[in-house]
Amino acid sequence: MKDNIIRAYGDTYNDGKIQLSFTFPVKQGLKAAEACKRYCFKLGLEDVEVVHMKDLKEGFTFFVVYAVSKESVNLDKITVAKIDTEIMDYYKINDYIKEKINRKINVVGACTGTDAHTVGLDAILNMKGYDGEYGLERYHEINTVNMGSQVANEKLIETAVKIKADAILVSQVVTQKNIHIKNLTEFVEILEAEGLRDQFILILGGPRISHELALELGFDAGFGSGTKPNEVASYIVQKVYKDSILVKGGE
Amino acid sequence: MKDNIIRAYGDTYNDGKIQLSFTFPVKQGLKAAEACKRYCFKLGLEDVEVVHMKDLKEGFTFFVVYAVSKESVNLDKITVAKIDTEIMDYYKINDYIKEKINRKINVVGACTGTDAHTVGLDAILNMKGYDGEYGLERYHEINTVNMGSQVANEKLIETAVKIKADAILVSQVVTQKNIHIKNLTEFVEILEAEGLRDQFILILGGPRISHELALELGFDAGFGSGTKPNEVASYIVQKVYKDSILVKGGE
Amino acid sequence: MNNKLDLDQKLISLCRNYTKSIADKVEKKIVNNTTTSVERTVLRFLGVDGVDEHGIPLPNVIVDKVRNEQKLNKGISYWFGNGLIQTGLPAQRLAEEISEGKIDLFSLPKEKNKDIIEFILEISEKKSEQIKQQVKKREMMQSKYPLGLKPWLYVIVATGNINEDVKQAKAAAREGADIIAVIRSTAQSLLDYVPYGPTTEGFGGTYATQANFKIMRDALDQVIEEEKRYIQLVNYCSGLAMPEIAQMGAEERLDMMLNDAMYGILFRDINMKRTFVDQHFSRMINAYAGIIINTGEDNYLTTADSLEESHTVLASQFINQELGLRTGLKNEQLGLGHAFEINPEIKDSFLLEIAQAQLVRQIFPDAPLKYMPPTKYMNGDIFKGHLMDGMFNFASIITDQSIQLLGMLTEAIHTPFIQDRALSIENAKHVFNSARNISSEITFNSNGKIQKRADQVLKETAELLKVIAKKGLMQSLSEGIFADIKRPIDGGKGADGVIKKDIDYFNPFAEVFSKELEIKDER
Amino acid sequence: MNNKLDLDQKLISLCRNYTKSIADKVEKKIVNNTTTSVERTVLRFLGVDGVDEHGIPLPNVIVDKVRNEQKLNKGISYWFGNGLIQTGLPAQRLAEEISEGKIDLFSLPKEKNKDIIEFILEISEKKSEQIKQQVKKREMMQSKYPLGLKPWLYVIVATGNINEDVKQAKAAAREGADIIAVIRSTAQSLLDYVPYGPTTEGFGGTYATQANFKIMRDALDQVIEEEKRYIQLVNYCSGLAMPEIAQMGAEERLDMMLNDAMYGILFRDINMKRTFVDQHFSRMINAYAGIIINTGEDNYLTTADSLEESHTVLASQFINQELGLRTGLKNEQLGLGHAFEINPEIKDSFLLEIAQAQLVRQIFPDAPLKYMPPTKYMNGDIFKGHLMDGMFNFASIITDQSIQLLGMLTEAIHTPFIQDRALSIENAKHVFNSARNISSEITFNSNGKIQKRADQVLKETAELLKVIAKKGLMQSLSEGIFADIKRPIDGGKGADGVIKKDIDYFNPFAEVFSKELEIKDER
Ligand code: B12
Ligand code: B12
Ligand SMILES: Cc1ncc(COP(=O)(O)O)c(C=O)c1O
Ligand SMILES: Cc1ncc(COP(=O)(O)O)c(C=O)c1O
Repeated sequence: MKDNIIRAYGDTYNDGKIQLSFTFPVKQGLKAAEACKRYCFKLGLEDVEVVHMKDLKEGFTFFVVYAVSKESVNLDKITVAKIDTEIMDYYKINDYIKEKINRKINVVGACTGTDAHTVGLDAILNMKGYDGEYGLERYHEINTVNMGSQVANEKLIETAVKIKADAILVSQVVTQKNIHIKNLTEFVEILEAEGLRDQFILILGGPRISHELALELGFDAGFGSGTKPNEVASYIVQKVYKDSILVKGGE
Repeated sequence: MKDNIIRAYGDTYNDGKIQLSFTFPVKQGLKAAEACKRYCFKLGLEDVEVVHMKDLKEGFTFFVVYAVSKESVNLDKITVAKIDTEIMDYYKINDYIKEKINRKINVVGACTGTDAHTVGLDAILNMKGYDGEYGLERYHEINTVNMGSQVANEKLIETAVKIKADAILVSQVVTQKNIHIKNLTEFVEILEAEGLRDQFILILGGPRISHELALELGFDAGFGSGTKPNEVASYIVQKVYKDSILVKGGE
Repeated sequence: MNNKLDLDQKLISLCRNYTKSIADKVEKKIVNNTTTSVERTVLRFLGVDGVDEHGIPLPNVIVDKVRNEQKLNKGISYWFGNGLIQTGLPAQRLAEEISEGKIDLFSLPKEKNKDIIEFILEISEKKSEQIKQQVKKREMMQSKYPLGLKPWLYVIVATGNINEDVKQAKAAAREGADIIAVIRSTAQSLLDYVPYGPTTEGFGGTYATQANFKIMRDALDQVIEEEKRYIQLVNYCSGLAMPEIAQMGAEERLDMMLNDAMYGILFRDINMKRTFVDQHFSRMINAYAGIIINTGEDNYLTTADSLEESHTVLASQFINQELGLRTGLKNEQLGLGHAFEINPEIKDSFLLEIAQAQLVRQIFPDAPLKYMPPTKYMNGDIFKGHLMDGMFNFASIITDQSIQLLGMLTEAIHTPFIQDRALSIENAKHVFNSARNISSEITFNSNGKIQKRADQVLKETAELLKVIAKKGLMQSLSEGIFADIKRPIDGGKGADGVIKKDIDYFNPFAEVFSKELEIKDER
Repeated sequence: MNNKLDLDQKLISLCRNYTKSIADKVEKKIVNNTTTSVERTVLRFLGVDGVDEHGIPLPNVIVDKVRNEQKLNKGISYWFGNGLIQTGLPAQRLAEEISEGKIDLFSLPKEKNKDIIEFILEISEKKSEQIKQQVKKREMMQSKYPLGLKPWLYVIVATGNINEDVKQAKAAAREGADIIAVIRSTAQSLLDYVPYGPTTEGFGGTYATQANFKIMRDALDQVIEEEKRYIQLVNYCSGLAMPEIAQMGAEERLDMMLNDAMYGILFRDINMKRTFVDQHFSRMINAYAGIIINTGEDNYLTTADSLEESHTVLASQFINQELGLRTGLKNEQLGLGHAFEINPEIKDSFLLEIAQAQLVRQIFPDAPLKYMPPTKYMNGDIFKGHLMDGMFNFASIITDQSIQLLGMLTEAIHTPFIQDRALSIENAKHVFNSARNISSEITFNSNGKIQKRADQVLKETAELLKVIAKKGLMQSLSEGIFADIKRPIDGGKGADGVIKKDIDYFNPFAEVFSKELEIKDER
C-alpha cells in the first residue's frame, strides 16, 4: 500500500486491527456470541474475536471485540475546513482593534435553548478566562455581554440588535437526540427571516462542535473542546476587519 | 423492526450505538480526525463522533469513537454448533464409565508446538482441577497422561498410540499470527496421513478456542475459556460410549 | 469508623454556632410566607390530581384561581376545605368542578375558621397515616431484603422514556446497584408545576411525574423480591415544584430525594425566598416519609475551581445540616453532598481529595454522605475515565463514604448507555471488595499533607461561616459566596409565587408533621 | 521510605543465615563446572561473531568442535588463545578458518599454558576496558539526561519485527516510558545459541540478537537526546544462552536484564547444574557492566496459587539476592521480582497485595524491586483490566516500588498494540502523579490485616528456607518446592552442555571480573 493510503494499526503496519464494544438486546450465550460475530462481519470486519461477553441481565449482552478491517482511507483525498486566521495574544488583539478597526468591538454570548452549561461559555467570556488566557470581558477594546444560560434564540437576537453586536457567540453543550441541531437551525432561520443574518458574525462553540459543523449550520466559525478565548477573539477581530474592507471596497 | 432482528443498543431500543477504538499511522490533527471519520463511514457507520484523539507520537494517533450502525442481525437465522452431551459430575462420570463402558478410559494431553502455557491444560488434567471441580487425574476410572508443555505433534501421537488413548487433548493458548491454526492443522494431517484419525477422540482447548473452530480444524470438540474438567470428561465418556455402540452396530 | 484526622473540635463547634445563627435569620425571613407550590402540595395531599383540558394540573388551576384573587394568604386549605364541607364532594371531583368553572370557591357559604381547620385536619391525619404506612412498608421490606453494604452503589437512568428507564434500572439493580436515580428531563426544575402521567419523551432525563414514580417503584419492588436485596429509588425534589415532588415521593415510597436548601437559587436562578420556603416544607415531608435527602454541594465544584472552593462545600454542608435538622430530618437522613472533582493533573490531587472526604466524614459522622464522581475533568478518553472512577471509588472506601454515585466512563459523551452503567458497577464492586476493610487498616500521619489540607479547609470554613453569619445568608448569596454565582435577593424565577401569610393562615400538613416530628413552633 | 510494617528483624536475619548456607551448597556444586554457553561467551568476548554457511553461530561451531573432542574442560580460551598465538590471525578470521575447516585447533603447535593465559588475559583486559567505557557512557548520559522518578514505567514491545519494535518503543518512550523491554520470540530460551543479525520475524516477541540490541539501543539513544530523559533498555538474559546474552548486553549498553537463578530450571526445564553455572557467569558480566537484573519470582504466581505461594516468592528473593551478591552484583542491581496476582474476587485482596509488596520493600530496602502486573486474572474485559492495572499502580506507589512493569488492558488478548501501551502509561502517570506522596502519608495499623499477613508470610518463608537449607536447593527443586514444579536433578535441557573443569581450566573474563568486582575466589 502507498504511504498515503492507511489502515488501522495495532502492532504491524496496516494490520487493520480495531476494537469495538456494544450491547445487543439478546440473552447471553453461544447464540449471542454468534450474533455478535455476524454483526461484525456485516461491518465488513474479518478475524473477529469476541474477547469478552458479559450478561447485562434483562435480556442484554455486552461484547468486547477485536477484529481486522481491510478498509483504508486515502489521506491525499482529505481536505478539512479550518479557521485560518492568525492566532494572536491578548495584547496584540487589543492593539489590532485600536489600529485597524479603530472602535470598540461588541459581542454578545449565550447558552441558548434549554442548555444551562455555562462553564464553557464563561471560559471564553468571563474576565478569568481559561487555561491561562483572559476572557473577552477583560479585553478593553471589546464590549462583552454574557447573557448566561437558557436564553431563547429570540431574546439573544434582540440583545444583539440592541447592543449593535459585531459577533454573536452561541454555546451548545447538550447534544442528546441532536437537540442542538434543531435549536441552532432555528436560530439561523430566525436571523435569515428577519434579514439580519449578514449583520453579525455568528460563532458557535461547545465540546461536540467542529468548525465544519458550524459552517454546515450556517455559522461563520465553530470552536470545539479546549478552545482558548484569544483564539476566538483573534478570529472575530480579523473577520470584522476583513468584512469592513469588503464593505468599503464595495461602496 | 421485528423482535428477532436486532441492532446494537445504547439506551433506546435498536439505536445502533457502538463504540470503537483504534490507531492510525497519521499525525494527530484535524486531518487525522477527518480520516478517522471517513474510515468509520467506510465501515457503514453514521452519526460518527470522534470523542477522543490522542497523539501517540512517532506519527500515530489513537481514536475513540461512538457511532451508529444501521446493520442488524436476524436471530432466527443463527444456528450454533454446540456440544450437546449431558454435563455430569465427578461421581456420575465414574459410574457411567463403570456401568456403560466397563473398562478404564485412557487420555493423553499436551500443550503442543511451542506453546508452554500449561495452566489451562493442568486445570483440566491435574488432580487439583479447576474452579472446584477435580481434574481428570483424580477420576479413578480414567488413566491420564499429561505430557506438559511444548510437545511436538509427532511425540504426542506416538504416546497416544502407546497408551491406547481414547482421547487426545490438545491445548493451545498462543494464537498470535495464527500460529495455533498452523500447528493444529499439521497435527490432524499427520494423524490422517498415518490413518490414525479415527482411532482417537480429538479434543481441543484454550481461551481463544470455540467448538466451531475445533470442528473446522478436524477435531471432535473444542472447549474455551472457563471450561471445567467435568465438562470435558462428560463429553469424552459419552462419546466413547456412543462410538462403541456404533462400532458394535456396524459389526 | 476511624477518626483518621485529628481535627480541631473547638473550631467545629464554632462552625455550628455560626450556622445556628445563620439558620435563625433565614427562618425569620421565611416563617411568615407560603408559596403557590406549598399550597399546591396541600391540595395534592388532600387528594387533588390530574389535569384540565389544556393539560394544566388541577392543583395549579385551583391555586392560581385563589392567588389571582389575592386570597391565598389564608392558605388553600381554608378555601378548599370550606369547599369540601359545603359541597360534600370528594376532593378530586370538587377540583374538577372548580376547574370546569362549575363551582366558584369564593361564592360558597363560609364555615367557621375553627370548623374548617378541624375538618381538614381530620383528612390530613388520615393522609399522614397513609404515608406512615409507606414508611412501615419500607421498613418491613428492608428487614426482609436487607440493604447492601455501604458505600451504596448509586446509578442514574436517563433515557427520557420511563419504559426504557425501567429496563435499564432493572438491569442495573440485578448487576448490583443499590440505588436507582431517575434523572429528570432538562429544565424540569423550571416548570412551575409537575407534569402528569407516564412520559416517554425527555431530554437528558425523564419527567418526574407521580405515574413515573409509581412505574419505577413497582418495577424495582419486583427486582427486590427476586434479588432479595432492597433497591432504593431516588428522584429530584427541587426546582419550582419542590414540595409537590416531595409529596409524590412520600406517597410512592421513594427512598431518597435530591433536595438542597440553596441549589435552586444558585443553579436555577430561582428566587431565594421561594426556595427557602419551599425547601422547608418539602423537607418536612421528606422527614416524615423517612426519605434520605441528598444535598447538592457537588455542583459548586463542577462550576467553580474545586480546590479553591473546598471550604464553601463544607460551609454549605453545615448550613444544609442545620436547616435540615430544623425541619425534622434526622442526621441519618442527611445525605450531604460532596464531590471528587479536583483537576487530576494536580500533583497529589488524590491526597487532597482524601483529605476533604475524610474531613466531611468526621464532621458529619452519622450522615449518609453522598459522594459524587469526577465529571468536570472527564473527557472522551473512556479508558482514563474508567480509571479516574476507580480512584474515586477507592477514595470512598478509604474514607467510609455512604452513598456512592458511580462515575461513568462516558461522562463527557452521553447519558449512560446500559453497558456504561454495568461497567461502573463492576468497577465499584471490584474496588470495594478488594479493599473492603482498608479504612480500618491505615492512619494518616499527623503533619502530613492530608492532615494539613483538612485543617486548612476547616479553618477557611469557619472564617466563611463567620462572614455569612454576620451578613446573613441571603445577602451572602447575593454577593456570590457559593460557586462564584451571584443572585439578587429579590430576583430569580418564581418570586411571584411567594405569598405573605395572613394571621390565620393554616397548613394542616405542616401542622401534623411538625407535631409528630417534634419541630418546635416556627413563629 | 517508611517502615510501615513492624517486622521481626530476628526472623529476617535467620532467613539470611539459612540462605547463606543454601548458597554455599550450590556454589560447591557448580564451582568445578563450566558449560558450553560459558565458553561460547568467552569466544564472543574475544571477538568471535557471525555464522557459518548453515547459519550456525561461529561460537557454537568452535565450542562444539572442542567439546566433541572432549577437550572443553581446559576452557575454550586455552585452545582459541593458542590458535590466536600460533596463527597471528584476528579472532574473527581465525574463527572463520576453523569453521571452514582450514585450521584445526588441535593440530596446531601448543604454547605454554602460562603464556597462553598471559596472552589471553591481555586481550581480556582490553575488552573489559571497553565494557567499562560503556558503563561510563551510561553514567555520563544519565547525569546529563536524568532518569525518571521511581517507580519507573517499564513497558514491553513484542511485535516480532525489530523495525516495528523500534517504532513502538520510541512512541512509548515519548509517552513517558522509562524502560523499554524487548520481549523475546517464543521459545528462544530453548535455543542453545544466539541468533545472528537483525530479525523481522518472531512469535510473541523478537529474537534477542546483538544486532537487534544495537538497533534498539541506537533508536532509544536518539529519543534520549530529544526527550532529555534517559530511557533504559532491557532484554532477557536467560535460557540456554544466558551468559552469551549477558555479553551482548554488556557490549551494547543494555541497562537491565531478566536474569534469574532458577527461572530456567522451573519454567523452561533446563538442567539445574547448567542453569546454576550459567547464571553465575552471566551475573558476573551483568555486575561488571553495571546492569540491573530482574528476577522472575512473578512467574511462581502466574503458575501456582498466588496466596498460597507468597512465601515462596520471598524465599526465592532471598536466594536470588544471596546468589547475586556472590557474583559481584550490588543490592542496587538486584531488581528482585514479585507480582500483583491475587484473585481479585478475594475480599480484601488489595490489602493482601499491599502486605506482600511492603514486606518485600522493607526486607530489601536498597533493591530496585520489580513489580509485575496482574496477568492471570485478566480477561477480555479490557475496561476492568485497565482498572485492575490502576489498582496495581496504586499498590506500587503506596509501597515505594522501583520498577513498575505496566499492566496492559489487553493482557488476555494479544501482545500490546501501540495504543494499549499508551493507555497503560497514561494510567501509571495518572495514578503516580495524583498520589505521588501517599507512601509518606499513611501508616498501617499494628494488628491490622496487612501487618498480620506480612508477619505470616515472613514466618512461612523462614520455615521454608530452613527446609531448603537442610535438603539443599537442588533436592528441594526436585521436590517441587517452587510453583508446584518438580524437576529431576539430572534432567532437563542442556545437561550435556555441562563440563567438568580440568585442574588447569581457565576463564580469563571470570578472572578479570572477579578481581575487579572483588569476588572472593570460588574454590
Ligand atoms: C458541569 C456539568 C453540568 C453542570 C453545569 C454547570 C454550569 N453552570 O455550566 C450541571 C450540574 C448544572 C449540569 C446539568 C446538566 N447536565 Co451536564 N455536564 C457537566 C459536565 C460535567 C462538564 C461540562 C463542563 O463544564 N466542561 C468544562 C468546559 C470548560 O468545557 P466545554 O463546555 O467543552 O467548553 C469549552 C469548549 O467546548 C468551548 N466552548 C464551549 N462553549 C463555547 C461557546 C463559544 C462561543 C465558544 C467560542 C467556545 C465554546 O470552549 C470551552 C473552553 O475550552 C459535562 C460532562 C463533561 N465532562 O463534559 C456534563 C454534560 C455536558 N451534562 C449533560 C447533561 C445531560 C446534563 C443535564 C441535562 C442532566 C439532567 N437531566 O439534569 C443537566 C441539565 C443542564 C441543562 N439544562 O443544560 C451531558 C450532556 C450529554 C449530551 N451529549 O447531550 C454531559 C455530557 C454529561 C453526561 N454524560 O450525561 N451539567
Ligand atoms: C500465565 C501466562 C504465562 C506463563 C505460563 C506459565 C504456565 N506454566 O502455563 C508464562 C509466564 C511462562 C508465559 C509465557 C509466555 N506467554 Co503467556 N500468558 C500467561 C497468562 C497471563 C495467563 C494464562 C493462564 O494461565 N490462564 C489461566 C488458565 C486457567 O486459563 P486458560 O489457559 O484459558 O485455560 C482454560 C480454558 O482455555 C480451557 N483450556 C485450556 N487448555 C485446554 C486444553 C483442553 C484439552 C481443554 C479441554 C480445555 C483447555 O480450560 C482452562 C480452564 O478453564 C496469559 C494472559 C491471560 N490473562 O490470559 C498470557 C498469554 C497467554 N501469554 C502470551 C504470550 C505471548 C507469552 C509468551 C509467548 C511471551 C514471550 N514472548 O515470552 C511466553 C511464551 C510461552 C510459550 N512458549 O508458550 C500471550 C498470548 C498472545 C496470543 N494470543 O497469542 C498472552 C495472552 C499474554 C499477552 N497478552 O501477551 N505466559
Ligand atoms: C439538589 C439538586 N437538585 C437538582 C439537581 C438537578 O436537577 P435540575 O437539572 O432538574 O435542576 C441537582 C443536580 O445535581 C441537585 O444537586
Ligand atoms: C527471569 C526470566 N527469564 C526469562 C523469562 C521469559 O523468557 P522465555 O519465555 O524466553 O523463557 C522470564 C519471564 O517472565 C523471566 O522472568
